Amino acid sequence: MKKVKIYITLRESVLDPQGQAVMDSLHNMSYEDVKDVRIGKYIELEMEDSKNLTNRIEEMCEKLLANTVIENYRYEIEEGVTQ
Amino acid sequence: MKKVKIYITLRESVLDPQGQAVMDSLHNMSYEDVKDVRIGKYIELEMEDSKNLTNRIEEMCEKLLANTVIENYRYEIEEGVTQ
Amino acid sequence: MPQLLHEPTPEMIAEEKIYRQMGLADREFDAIQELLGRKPNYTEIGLFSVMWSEHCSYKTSKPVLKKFPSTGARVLQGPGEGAGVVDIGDNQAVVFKIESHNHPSAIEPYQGAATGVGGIIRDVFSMGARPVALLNSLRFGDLNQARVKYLFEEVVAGIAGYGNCIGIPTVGGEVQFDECYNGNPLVNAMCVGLINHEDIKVGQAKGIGNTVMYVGASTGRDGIHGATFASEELNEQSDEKRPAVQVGDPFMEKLLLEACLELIKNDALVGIQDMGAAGLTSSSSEMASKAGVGIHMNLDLVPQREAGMTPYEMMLSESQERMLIVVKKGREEEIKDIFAKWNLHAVAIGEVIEEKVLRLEHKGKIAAEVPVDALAEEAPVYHMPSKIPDDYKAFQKQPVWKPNIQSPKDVLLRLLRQPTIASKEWVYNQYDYMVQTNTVVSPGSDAAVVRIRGTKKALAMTTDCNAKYLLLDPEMGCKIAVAEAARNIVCSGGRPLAITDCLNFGNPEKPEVFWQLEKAVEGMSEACVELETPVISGNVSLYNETNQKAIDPTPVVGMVGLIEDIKHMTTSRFKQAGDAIYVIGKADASFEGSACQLLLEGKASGRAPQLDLTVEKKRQAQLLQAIKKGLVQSAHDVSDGGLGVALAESLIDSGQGADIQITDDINCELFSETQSRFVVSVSEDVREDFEKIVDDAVYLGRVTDKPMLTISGNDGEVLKAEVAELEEAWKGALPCYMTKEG
Amino acid sequence: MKTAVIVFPGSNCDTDMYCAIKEGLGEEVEYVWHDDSSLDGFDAVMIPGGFSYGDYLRSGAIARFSKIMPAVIQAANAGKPVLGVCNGFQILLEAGLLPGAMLRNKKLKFICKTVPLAVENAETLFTAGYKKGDIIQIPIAHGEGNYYCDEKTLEQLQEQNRIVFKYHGNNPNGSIDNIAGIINEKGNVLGMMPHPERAVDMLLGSDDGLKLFQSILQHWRESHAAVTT
Ligand SMILES: Nc1ncnc2c1ncn2[C@@H]1O[C@H](COP(=O)(O)OP(=O)(O)O)[C@@H](O)[C@H]1O
Ligand SMILES: [Mg+2]
Repeated sequence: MKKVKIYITLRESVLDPQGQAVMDSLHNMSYEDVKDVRIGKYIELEMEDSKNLTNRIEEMCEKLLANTVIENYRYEIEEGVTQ
Repeated sequence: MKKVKIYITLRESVLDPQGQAVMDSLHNMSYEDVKDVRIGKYIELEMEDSKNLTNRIEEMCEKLLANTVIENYRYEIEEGVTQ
Repeated sequence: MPQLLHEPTPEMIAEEKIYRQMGLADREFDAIQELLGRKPNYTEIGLFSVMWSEHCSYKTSKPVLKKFPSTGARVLQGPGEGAGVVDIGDNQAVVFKIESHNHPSAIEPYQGAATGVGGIIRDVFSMGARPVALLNSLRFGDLNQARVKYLFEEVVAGIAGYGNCIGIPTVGGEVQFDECYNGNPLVNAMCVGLINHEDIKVGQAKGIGNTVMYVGASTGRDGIHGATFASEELNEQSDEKRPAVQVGDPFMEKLLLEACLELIKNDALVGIQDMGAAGLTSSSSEMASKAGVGIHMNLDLVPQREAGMTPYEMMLSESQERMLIVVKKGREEEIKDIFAKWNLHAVAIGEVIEEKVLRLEHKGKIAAEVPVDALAEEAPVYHMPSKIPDDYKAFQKQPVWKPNIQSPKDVLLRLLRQPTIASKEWVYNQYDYMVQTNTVVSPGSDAAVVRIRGTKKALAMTTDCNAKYLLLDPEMGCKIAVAEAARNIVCSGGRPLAITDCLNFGNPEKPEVFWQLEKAVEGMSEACVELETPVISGNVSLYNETNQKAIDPTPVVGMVGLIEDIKHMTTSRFKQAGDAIYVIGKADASFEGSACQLLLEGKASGRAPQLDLTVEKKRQAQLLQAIKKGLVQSAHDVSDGGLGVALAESLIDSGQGADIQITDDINCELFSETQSRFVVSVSEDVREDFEKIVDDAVYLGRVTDKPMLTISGNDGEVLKAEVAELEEAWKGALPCYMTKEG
Repeated sequence: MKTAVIVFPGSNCDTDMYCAIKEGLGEEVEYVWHDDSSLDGFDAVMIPGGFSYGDYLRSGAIARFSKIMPAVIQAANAGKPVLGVCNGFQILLEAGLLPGAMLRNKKLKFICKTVPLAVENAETLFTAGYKKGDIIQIPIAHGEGNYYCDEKTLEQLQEQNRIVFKYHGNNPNGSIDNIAGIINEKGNVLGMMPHPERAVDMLLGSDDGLKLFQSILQHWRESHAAVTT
């Protein structure tokens, strides 16, 4: 078993209204030292190991998990719990 | 400047409807080797460095960024771009 | 003119024909040189490229659009402003417009649809009106395809995401499916607003010396070249243009909406226009051109989201949720205070000047200087060649087609399962159609009805278009689209007031496509004159093609009607056992382009159903009269699928059944799409009164308390179905497609 | 009775709530801006639905830090009726005035439709006008209405009879124990996902929500009479 950690972030030039609203709120709460906020997704998969694991992960990201029109993704593979 | 990476995940005991739906779709797309999917948030902050940085980060997480009734958080601090 | 680092020089632009990449033709570039008396720099050519795109200039459709009847006793504002305005009495007016967001939705369906909704809302509140309802008209390809499902799912989510958040109810619309939209979905959004006469605002930059202010979200590099992009065909390279995707922020727009509605009460406001397609460029040059003045702007003052933006980028950005306003000099602080209350910035970025130019200052230098009329008024106009398509000639000669139907029940059930006919609950249950608590007829009847608080009045609204009829005969098909919209309004108890239209067509450079456009507009104009519903606003979306193949011509009609007294409001469901059921108008064999033909033959062919506008008008007037006299329990127009489908729709959710006798040709009566027909139920005691008013009413049978539809012909029973069975077919279809993986 | 309707940036059912009280109930009502810090002089507080602060991050998460919230908490502590509907319920959860949290709807889609609710507790100041077991028709309109709490909290809610409304028949969002609305221990803070303010006029399809507002008024009259006599 593998644990796959996937990070999905908005492309740099794409507006992040959510991050903006959170930053405004943090400023109001007097965390003015926060200069930028970007909010993305963090996905954890439990997967069976296989030879073409990285291929499969990338495929899943491209097809379903990330919206590559506006998002980027990266991932890490770790040993998972054996079941 | 520091770059703070915050990972917010649903607590183990909390059902994750979104993760469930994504897993169902993956299975339908014949990624049956995926055994579990959990979806969380990934937040990146640009912050000014300060002595009590970790305190401030934990405060922000507890108060606003995570809802500890249902979510856990962890974070990493990296060197950010100096402006 | 100075030139920025890395940008091509005016000479390079001319020699290397760089303007071509921006969608300008050689002769257009020559015309620009002539207008300026010199070679344009990069920023300037950018301004022209967006302003002279089809999307902003209507350069090929303008000559055709002139034919529309756009005036009338009630019309307070016709086409040309953010939205049209129609008087509804008591010093109130209704404001509405429809707009397409087809191309952005094909690339990024969620954001494309969301920003389409955001844009049309701004058009309405920039007139000073409070938006009270949203509608939409959607077309997708074959729902068996995974990509089509994805587009459908995401477009609906995008519309919901924006409309629900901003708190304007999405009360109606239509969704149809056909292979011709496989690679090119249509996403048309309509917004309806209410206004008091004295609050009507226009986009004009009057008063030399007045201040130009920028309000709303800051500017990023979003959607640069969105307007030219919307004027090109989709092809493999469209993916390359991905950075052009704009992201909507409905929360920001909600703040902007409330702030602007406060702003319009302030007499310091001179003009207001939303920054839609071609953003800062079109808003500034159009406001100046309309007022016969110029505008000087200092681009350093434009709020920017990203570092190092060039004048070119700022002027062409299509960042959402922004407005340009002109205010009286010296009153800027008041304006800033209004926006500050809503956590928004209002920034003075320029002034109105006498010289009729758009002058842009950047980092102490003049980055561009262009006559405003050259950008707005003097854009080229093309009279495209038109040619009758061979298909059309063949269709006209085709003999009448009649289906051979063994089991009417089987055909009816299959029709009810067609995604185009099936219940759209799956769609509209994702829309908050109740917020503002004025929606008195929710989605699912003919037209939606929104009451006007504090009065007895209500507004009925609908969007309609059956593109298959237009494929067979664009002129007839477009008349039918207007007539059908009007039928929906009348069935709800309203009098049609006016329409807005969205002309979705293929590439107009193809003479056959241009012919479709011309004929459709002729048909629409004729119907609008006859039914007294002027065209008060609209939008054109051309180049809807994938891999050279055009969509069926799809001129969507958005219509608003006035219900003078809410007690006249009528819905399509049968109400009470014992009521008499009538159909207004007899059927003939009009199966060409019908749902029945599509189902049984797989495609439409032949002569489109014929529409007699005089008959149409008479029947609508009589039905409305009967409704207003309180003689009608339910009314529903006969459209897609014919009388059989209309009966089923009147039964489902009514808790009733119906016993129907048909003495004419059963298949014709049940499945033909003969025009100008209605299914009406009337309580027993007023039948005589009803028949006296409605000439062409044919008695069909009765509403019963057993939830069963039985239809008999001269030789006995021909169809018997439990209402539950009809409901299962009709309501189950879309959820079934959407849970099954493609 | 004088009622406050709190308006956050992004609230969009504020007007509906206002009209329900003004026209439906015929009582005095005022909007209170999120930036204000006092609710003095108000007898009841309504937190309406909508998308406060865009509902970014989590529904209600940002609104909970508005300037007005300490005053809302104060009013709650003082025993004044506080009603949070939809987004208002989410804000009450985030503010800790009610236990638990909201997850996205089980099917992940926004749902708007009128649903049947069962009145589980008709002895609160909000529900005295109903009878236990009444089935009422009230609209829902939300994307994150899947109420969640841990086992212990659920047991507590059940034991203390604090589940006020449950979805009857189909559970539209997957909420635990079919919960549609809960009340605090003291019985003066009610949070519910369905919108009673959208059901105050038969013209809108149902007036089953009116009794909720009437109950609040009735309670106010009684307690007021008790004080003055
Ligand atoms: N995209 C949509 N959004 C909201 N409501 C819709 C949508 N599509 C269809 N509806 C609603 O479903 C009902 C039936 O639509 P339709 O079949 O197009 O009606 P008709 O044939 O009478 O014009 C109408 O009330 C319509 O408003
Ligand atoms: Mg209809």
